[in-house]
Amino acid sequence: MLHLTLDLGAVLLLALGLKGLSKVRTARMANGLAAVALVLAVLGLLLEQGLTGWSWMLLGLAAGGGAGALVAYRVPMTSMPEVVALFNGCGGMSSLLVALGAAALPAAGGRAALNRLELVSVLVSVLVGAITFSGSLVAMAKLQEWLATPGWTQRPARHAVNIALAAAALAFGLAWPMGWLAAPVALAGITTASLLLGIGLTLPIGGADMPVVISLLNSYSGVAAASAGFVVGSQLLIVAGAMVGAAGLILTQVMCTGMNRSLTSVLFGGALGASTPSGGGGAEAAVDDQSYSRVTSCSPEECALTLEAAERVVFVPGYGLAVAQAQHSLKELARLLESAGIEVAYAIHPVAGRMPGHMNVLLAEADVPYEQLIEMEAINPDFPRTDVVIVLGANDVVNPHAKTDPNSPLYGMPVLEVDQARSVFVVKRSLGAGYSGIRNALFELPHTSMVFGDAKAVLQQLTAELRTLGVGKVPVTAGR
Amino acid sequence: MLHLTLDLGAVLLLALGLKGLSKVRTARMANGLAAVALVLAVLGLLLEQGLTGWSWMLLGLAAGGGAGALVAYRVPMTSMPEVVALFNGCGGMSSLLVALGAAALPAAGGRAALNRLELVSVLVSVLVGAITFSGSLVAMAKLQEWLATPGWTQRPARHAVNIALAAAALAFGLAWPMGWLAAPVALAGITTASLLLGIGLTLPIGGADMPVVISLLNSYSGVAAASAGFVVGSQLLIVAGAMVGAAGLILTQVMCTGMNRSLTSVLFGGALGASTPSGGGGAEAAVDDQSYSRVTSCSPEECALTLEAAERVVFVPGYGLAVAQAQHSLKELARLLESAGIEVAYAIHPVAGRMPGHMNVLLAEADVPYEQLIEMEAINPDFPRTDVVIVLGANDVVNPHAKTDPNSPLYGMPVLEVDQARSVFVVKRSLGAGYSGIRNALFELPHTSMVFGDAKAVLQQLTAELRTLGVGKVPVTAGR
Amino acid sequence: MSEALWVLLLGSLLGFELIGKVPPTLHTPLMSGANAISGITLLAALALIAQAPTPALQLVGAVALGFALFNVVGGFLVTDRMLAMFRQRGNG
Amino acid sequence: MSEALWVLLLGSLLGFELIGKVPPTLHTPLMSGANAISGITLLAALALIAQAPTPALQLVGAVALGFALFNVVGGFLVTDRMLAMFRQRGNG
Ligand SMILES: NC(=O)c1ccc[n+]([C@@H]2O[C@H](COP(=O)([O-])OP(=O)(O)OC[C@H]3O[C@@H](n4cnc5c(N)ncnc54)[C@H](OP(=O)(O)O)[C@@H]3O)[C@@H](O)[C@H]2O)c1
Ligand SMILES: NC(=O)c1ccc[n+]([C@@H]2O[C@H](COP(=O)([O-])OP(=O)(O)OC[C@H]3O[C@@H](n4cnc5c(N)ncnc54)[C@H](OP(=O)(O)O)[C@@H]3O)[C@@H](O)[C@H]2O)c1
Repeated sequence: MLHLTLDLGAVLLLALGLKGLSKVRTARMANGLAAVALVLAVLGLLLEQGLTGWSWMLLGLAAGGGAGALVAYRVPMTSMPEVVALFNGCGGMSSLLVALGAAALPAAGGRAALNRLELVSVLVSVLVGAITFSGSLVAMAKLQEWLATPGWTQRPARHAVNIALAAAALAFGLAWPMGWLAAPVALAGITTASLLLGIGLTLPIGGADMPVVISLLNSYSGVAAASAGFVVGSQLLIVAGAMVGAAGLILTQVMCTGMNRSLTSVLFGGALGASTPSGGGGAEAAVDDQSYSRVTSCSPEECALTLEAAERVVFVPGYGLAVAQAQHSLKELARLLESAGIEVAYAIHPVAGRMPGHMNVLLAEADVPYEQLIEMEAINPDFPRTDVVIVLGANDVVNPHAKTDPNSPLYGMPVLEVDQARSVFVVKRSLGAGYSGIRNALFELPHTSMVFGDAKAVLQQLTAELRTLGVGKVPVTAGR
Repeated sequence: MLHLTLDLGAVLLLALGLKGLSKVRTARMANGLAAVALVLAVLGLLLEQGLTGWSWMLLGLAAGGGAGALVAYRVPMTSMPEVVALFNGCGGMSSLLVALGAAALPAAGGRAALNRLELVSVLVSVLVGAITFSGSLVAMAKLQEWLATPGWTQRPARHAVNIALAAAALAFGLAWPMGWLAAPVALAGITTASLLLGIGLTLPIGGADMPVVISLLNSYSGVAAASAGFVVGSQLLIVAGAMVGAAGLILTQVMCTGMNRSLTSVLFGGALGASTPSGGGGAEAAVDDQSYSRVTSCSPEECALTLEAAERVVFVPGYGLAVAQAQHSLKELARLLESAGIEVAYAIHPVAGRMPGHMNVLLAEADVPYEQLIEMEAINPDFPRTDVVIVLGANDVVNPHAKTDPNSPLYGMPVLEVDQARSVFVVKRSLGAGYSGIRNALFELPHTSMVFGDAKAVLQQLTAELRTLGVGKVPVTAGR
Repeated sequence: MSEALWVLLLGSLLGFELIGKVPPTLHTPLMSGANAISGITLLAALALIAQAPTPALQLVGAVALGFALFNVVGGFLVTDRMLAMFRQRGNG
Repeated sequence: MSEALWVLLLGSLLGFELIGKVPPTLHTPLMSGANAISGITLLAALALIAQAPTPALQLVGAVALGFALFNVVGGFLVTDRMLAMFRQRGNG
C-alpha cells in the first residue's frame, strides 16, 4: 500500500514536472519536483524489495551519481547539448544492460522463464537501448567536432546499410526465443547490430540538426525505460517511460518546426550543406572566401566612430560569440553605450547558436537584463529605426538568402532582418560560412562592413576605443 | 485480447474526443469519435460477457435510446442548458441504480461478497449518483423557471441543513458495512439523504449560475461512473469516468472565470441579487420601475430615422432576443441595412443569454455570417466610431455599473461598452432588470432611448418603417 | 486493485490536461459532449443485467441501462445539433 | 499484463498532452529534464541487483545502476544549472 502510494505520488510529480518544465516561471521548481519523484520511486521500490545486494547498489549509486554530479558542475554552459547527449546515451546503456541481465536471469535461477510479452520487451529494450546509446555518443562526438560527417554517409547506400543492420537485429531477435542460436550469441548479435544501427542512423546527420536528433534519442530512451518496465513488471517505469517517450516526440516536433526542418528531412535527408566535406564542422573550407566580391571591411576604430554617433544599437549574438566566450565583453560595451544615453537591445534568433536557447543562456551568464533580449518576431519591425546593428559571430540567422533564394537550404527559415538597419557591422574572423555552410549575401551589401577578428578581441577594442573617444566619461551606473 | 483492444481503442477515441471538443474546427468530429468510442466499449463488453439477459438489455436500450433521441431532436435550441441538466441527472440516476443493484447482488447469489474497495465504491456511487440526479433536476427546474429560489435557502441555516444531510448520508454509509442496520434500510437511508443533499446544495443557487452548477454536476457524474467502474471492475469505466470528472472540473473553472465568479461564491454564496425575492427568476419585481428617472423612450419610427442616417450599426443581442425568438427578424433588418450600404456588426458578450455560446447558437440559426459576430474584446474599442447601437433584450452585459460601481454584484465583469457609441437604443419590454436583478444606469444616459416592446415586434416594425422610408429600394442581395 | 488506482490517477491527469483553453462558444457543447461520455455507466448496467440472478435485479439493471442510454444518445445528438450550427456557419 | 497496456496507453497520452507550446528558450532544459526522468530505469537496475543470483549478474545490475544514476543525477543538476540562469535573470 505504501509502495503503491509512493509510486502514484511519483507519477503525479513527474507529470507536474514535465508540465512545469515547459513554462519559464515554473521550470526550475518542476525540475526539482521530477527529482523528488525519482527519490520517491526508489524509496518505494526499496521498501518493497528490501536491500538485498545493497553493496552493489551503493557501488552503482556512488560511481554513477558521483560522476554525474561532477560532469554536471564541470561542463561549460556552451557544451550543454553534448552533455545532454552523453547523459542520454548512458540512460540507453542502462536499459540495455538491464534487459540483458533480465534475459540471463531465468537461466541463472533468478526468476521464472520469461513470458511472451516479457520476451518482446527484452528485445525492445536491447534494440532501443543500444540505438540510444551509440546514437547519442555519435551525436555528442559530432557536436564536439570530434567526428566529421564521412562522405559516403551522404550517399543513398547508407539507407541500404541501415536496413541491413535493422534486418540483422530483427533476425537475431527472432533467433533468440526460437532457440535457433544460443541465447548469449543471439543477444550479442542483436546488441551489436543495434549499436551499429544507432551509429548508422546518426552519423549521416549534420551537426546543425543534432539537437533535434538528441531530442529524438531522448524520446527513445523513454521507450527503452517503458519496455524495461514490462520486463521487471513495474507500472511506474512503464508510465514514466511512456510519458518521456511521448513528451520527447512532441518536443522533437516542436524543435523541428522552430528550425524550419521536417523530421524526415532531418533523419533521412543528410547533412545541410553536405556537398562540402565538412558538413558538420563549421566554417572552414565550406565556402571559398573568393566567392565574395564587393566586401567592405573596417577596423574597430571606424566602427567605434559610427557607434558613438548612434542613438539605437542592436547586437545580434550568434554561435561565434559563444565560441569566443565574449559575453562579458559584450555586456561591458553595452553598459558603456548605455551610460552615454545610447539605446541598446539584443536580437535573439530562436536557433542562434548550437542549441535552443543558447543565446539566452549565454547572455544570462553575463547578467544582461532580460528586457533587453528581444525575440526575432518582436525586433524585426524595429530594424528600420535602428542606427547600428552589430552582428557578433552570427551568420545563418542573419542570412537574407533565407528570404530571397528558394534554392538555399535555409529558404523559408525566418531570419533577423538586419539589412533594414542604417548600418551593419559583422564581427567574425573571416568570410567563412556558418553552420549551414552557405554564403551570406549580407556581407556584400553596401551598408555592411566586416570587422574581422575574434569576437571578444573586437569587442574589447571597441570598448577601449569608445573610452578614448570620451564616451561615457561621467560613468553613470546604468542598472544592475 | 480483442476486448482489451476495443477498450484501449475506446479510451484513445474518448481522449481525442474530449480534446477535439475544445476546438471549433474539430468539435463536431470529436463528438462523433466519442460516440464511436462508446459503441466500441459496448461491443467489447458484450463480446466478453455474452448476451445473457438480452431482452432486458434491448428493453433498456430501446426505451432510453428512443427517449434520448426524441428529446434531443425536439428540444428548442434555447433550452439547451435545461436539457443537458436533464441528461446529466439521468446519468447520475443510472450510476445510483447500478450501485444499488451491485449492493444487492451478493445476497441474491449473483456474485461474491464485496471487498472493502468495492464497498467504498458502491457508497461513493450511491452518494454522488444521487446528488447528481436530484441536483441536476433542480437545476433544470430553475432554468425552466418552474422553481424559484425560496427565501430561507438564502439564510446561513441552509449550511446547517446541508451539513446535517451529509452527516446522515455518511452515517448510513457506515451503518451498512458495519451491519448496524439491515442493508436495504441503510442503502435507502443513504440514498434519501443524498437525494435531499443534492436538492439542498442546488436550490440556493441563482438561475444565472446554473450553467456552472450543471458543469460541476457533470463532473460529478464522471466521478459516479468511475466509482461504478470500481464496483464492476472495469478499467475502461474508471478511465472514462476519471477523464470526464477531471475535464468537467476544468470546464467549471473556465466557465466561472468567464462569468467573473469564483466557484466557492457560486456554490456557497447564494443567488445573485438574492436580497429580492425572485433572485432566480428574471425581471419582474426585482427592481422598481420607479427607481429610474430621466429615461427617454421613443417609438420604432424615430429609431428608424436615426438608423437610416447611420453609417455603422452594431446590434447587441441578449437573452431577450432568444426569448422573443427574434433572430430571423434581426437578420432581415440587418440585410436591409446592408443593402443600403450601412455597415452592420453584432457584439457578442461571452455570457450573454443563459448559456455559454447562447448568442452564437441563436444567430447561427438565422444564418448570420460568422465574420459579423464580434467578440467583446474585439468590438469594445470600436464603439466610439459606431453611430447606432441597438441593444436587443440584453441588459446585464451592457450594464456600465459593472465598471463603475464596486458594490454591484456585476462589479469587475467585463461588459460591452455601448455607452461609447453616438446613440443607443435599448429594445426591451419594460424597465425590468436582467438576470442579476440590478438596475442599469445605461437606460438613463442622455444618448440612450428605450424602445419598449417585444424584440421581435420592434424589429419587424423597424424593418417595415425603413422600407417605407425607401431604404434599400433597389434590393441588392448582399449575400454571403 | 492496484491497477485500478493507476488508471484512476492517469485518467484524471489526462482529463485535466485535455481541456485547455476552450472558447466560450464551445462551453455548452463541450459540457454536453462530456456529459454524454459520462453515460458510459451503461457498461456497468449491462454487466449488472448479465450477472443478475433475479428478474427484479435484471429490471433494476434495465432501468439503469435506460437512464444511461437516455444520457448517451440524447447527449451526443444534442451536442451534434449544436455543433452543426457552428459548422454551417464556419463553412458557409 | 492487461493493466500494463492500460498504463502504457494512458502514460503516452499524458506525455503527449503535457508538452504544449514550449518557448524556444526552454527546449534545451526541457530536453535535459525529460532525459533525466528517463533515467528511471534505475528502478529496473535495482530490481535486477536484488534478484540476481550470481555476482556476475549483480555486477551487470550495478553497472546498469551506475549508468542510470549518471543520467539521473547529472541530468537534473545540469537542468537546474541552466534554469538557474533564467531565474536569476527573470527576477533580478
Ligand atoms: N540553436 C539551435 O538549436 C541550433 C542547433 C543546431 C544547429 N543550429 C544551426 O546553427 C546555426 C546558428 O546560426 P548562427 O548565426 O548563430 O551561427 P552560424 O551561422 O553557425 O555562424 C557562426 C559564425 O561565427 C563565426 N565565429 C566562429 N568563431 C568565432 C569567434 N571566435 N569570433 C567571432 N566569430 C566567430 C564563424 O565565422 P568565422 O569562422 O568567419 O569566424 C561563423 O560564421 C543555424 O544554421 C542553426 O540552424 C542551431
Ligand atoms: N451565458 C451564460 O452562460 C449565462 C448563464 C447563466 C446566466 N448568465 C447571466 O445572464 C445574464 C445575461 O445577460 P443578458 O444581457 O443577455 O440578459 P439579461 O441581463 O438577463 O437581460 C435580459 C433582458 O431581456 C429582456 N427581455 C426579456 N424578454 C424579452 C422580449 N421578449 N423582448 C425583448 N426583451 C426581452 C428583459 O427585460 P424586460 O423584461 O424589460 O423585457 C431583460 O432585462 C448575465 O447576468 C449572465 O451572467 C449567463
